[in-house]
Amino acid sequence: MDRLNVKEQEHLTQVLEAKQLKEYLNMYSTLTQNCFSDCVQDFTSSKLSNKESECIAKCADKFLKHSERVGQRFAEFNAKYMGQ
Amino acid sequence: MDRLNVKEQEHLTQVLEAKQLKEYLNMYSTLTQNCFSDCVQDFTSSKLSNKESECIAKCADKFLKHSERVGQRFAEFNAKYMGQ
Amino acid sequence: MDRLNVKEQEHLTQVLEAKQLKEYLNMYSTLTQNCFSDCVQDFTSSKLSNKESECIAKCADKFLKHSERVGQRFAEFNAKYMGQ
Amino acid sequence: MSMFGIGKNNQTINPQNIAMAEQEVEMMSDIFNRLVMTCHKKCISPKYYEADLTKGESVCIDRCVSKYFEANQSLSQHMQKRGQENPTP
Amino acid sequence: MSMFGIGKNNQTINPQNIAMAEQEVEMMSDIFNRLVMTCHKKCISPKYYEADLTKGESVCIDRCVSKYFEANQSLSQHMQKRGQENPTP
Amino acid sequence: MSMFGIGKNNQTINPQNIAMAEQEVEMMSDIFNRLVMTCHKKCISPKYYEADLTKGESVCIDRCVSKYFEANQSLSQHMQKRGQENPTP
Repeated sequence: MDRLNVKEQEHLTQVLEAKQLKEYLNMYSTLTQNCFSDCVQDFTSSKLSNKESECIAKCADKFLKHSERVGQRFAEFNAKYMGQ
Repeated sequence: MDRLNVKEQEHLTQVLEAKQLKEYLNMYSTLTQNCFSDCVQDFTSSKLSNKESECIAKCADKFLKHSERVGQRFAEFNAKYMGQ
Repeated sequence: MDRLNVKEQEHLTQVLEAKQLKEYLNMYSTLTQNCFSDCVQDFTSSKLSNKESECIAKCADKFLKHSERVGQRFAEFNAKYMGQ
Repeated sequence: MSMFGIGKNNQTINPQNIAMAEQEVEMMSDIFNRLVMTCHKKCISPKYYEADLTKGESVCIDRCVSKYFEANQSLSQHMQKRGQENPTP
Repeated sequence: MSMFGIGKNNQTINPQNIAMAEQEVEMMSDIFNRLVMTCHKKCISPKYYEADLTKGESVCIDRCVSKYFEANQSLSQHMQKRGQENPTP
Repeated sequence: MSMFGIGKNNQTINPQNIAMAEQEVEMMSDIFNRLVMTCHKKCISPKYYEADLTKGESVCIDRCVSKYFEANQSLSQHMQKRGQENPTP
């Protein structure tokens, strides 16, 4: 990406910002789907129980922390393997 | 989407029609893959048995009815949550 | 696709070449993810064991051979069903 | 900008408006597809004895969609709160 | 339209033709990818004792693809019939 | 090409450069998403007793990412060797 000129980098930045929003929305959808699947097993009611709500909130927090930690390691390994 | 002018709405309609076709094709592919996975376990023959064919047809019908029902509820809840 | 004129076919060829690269990269990512998931169960070390490495290599080879064989049959059946 | 341009101006296509509207649709259809798959796994038995939804399956679908919306809503609030506490750099 | 334009005209790119051809390719490659994943799950044991396909796996793949095409074909007819009985609004 | 054009020329957008950079980003984000899902399945217990990562989960994540990179690296070499032995037609 170093091969790009200033104009190209500006354009790319715009493209990447749109992509980042898309990635965020996708991550949010994945998180909702996975936490719902893991936490909600009972369909005798149409409201979430307290236990289910708590589980979903913890699941989401954990997912985000997991994702951040993977991101940190990813960046480190990427730097290391690029440098080879 | 109310913020769009007439020209923009026309253009969007075209875009959405293309998207709708794509969604239909995707739904059809998903349905085929899922019903095949659920209904076909035996590979001693290269032709579907009657039982497998029936299972696939019922699975597809049920999937479509499921999808329609989810769609109805989705529209209702969407209207409700938007109005909040 | 026979309905396309020469210019359109040239343009399509370019589009398809880009798509082919994307498909290859996607296949490679899927293969890595699946073979890792099937072969690596132990996280007491941060290095792959010999057994894990071998499993991954065999898994990848098998996946590619599987994919080639499916491709051959796919082409045959496609020709057959198109001709109907 | 122009005396006569107001109406006309109103009729030009702003690509950003289209892109935003497209993204909205894209997101809705993504959520819908995930909802269909998730509630299918939760509610539909993979036996397929009949082509119609059973009474039990129908009720399960309604509740599944209801709970999914509630989960989505509460997660959306949860994430906003989280975003305010730890603003991303 | 023009006496000399016929050949030339034939050589301009109609974006809709390209889009349709692209969609055709897109669909084929989607079906192919699903076929690869589905038959892999059905036929390939996740033990990976050897890099080659076993005889049993090879036969299973052939039959799996054959049955998948048959399922696809019959579902396509089934959906068309359904579509004619209940035309979408 | 032009005496004064060098700097300017350097400032036009070459769509191919953008497309290549986009593809690079696309690929990285695809790998990252797969890594997140794969290591989540390997390391995070679906019980969710607490919102924080446990010590065991954190260590597992680090090792999972490390092994995934190693697998990716070795497969990339493996595929290149394979590609040289059986050049695609």
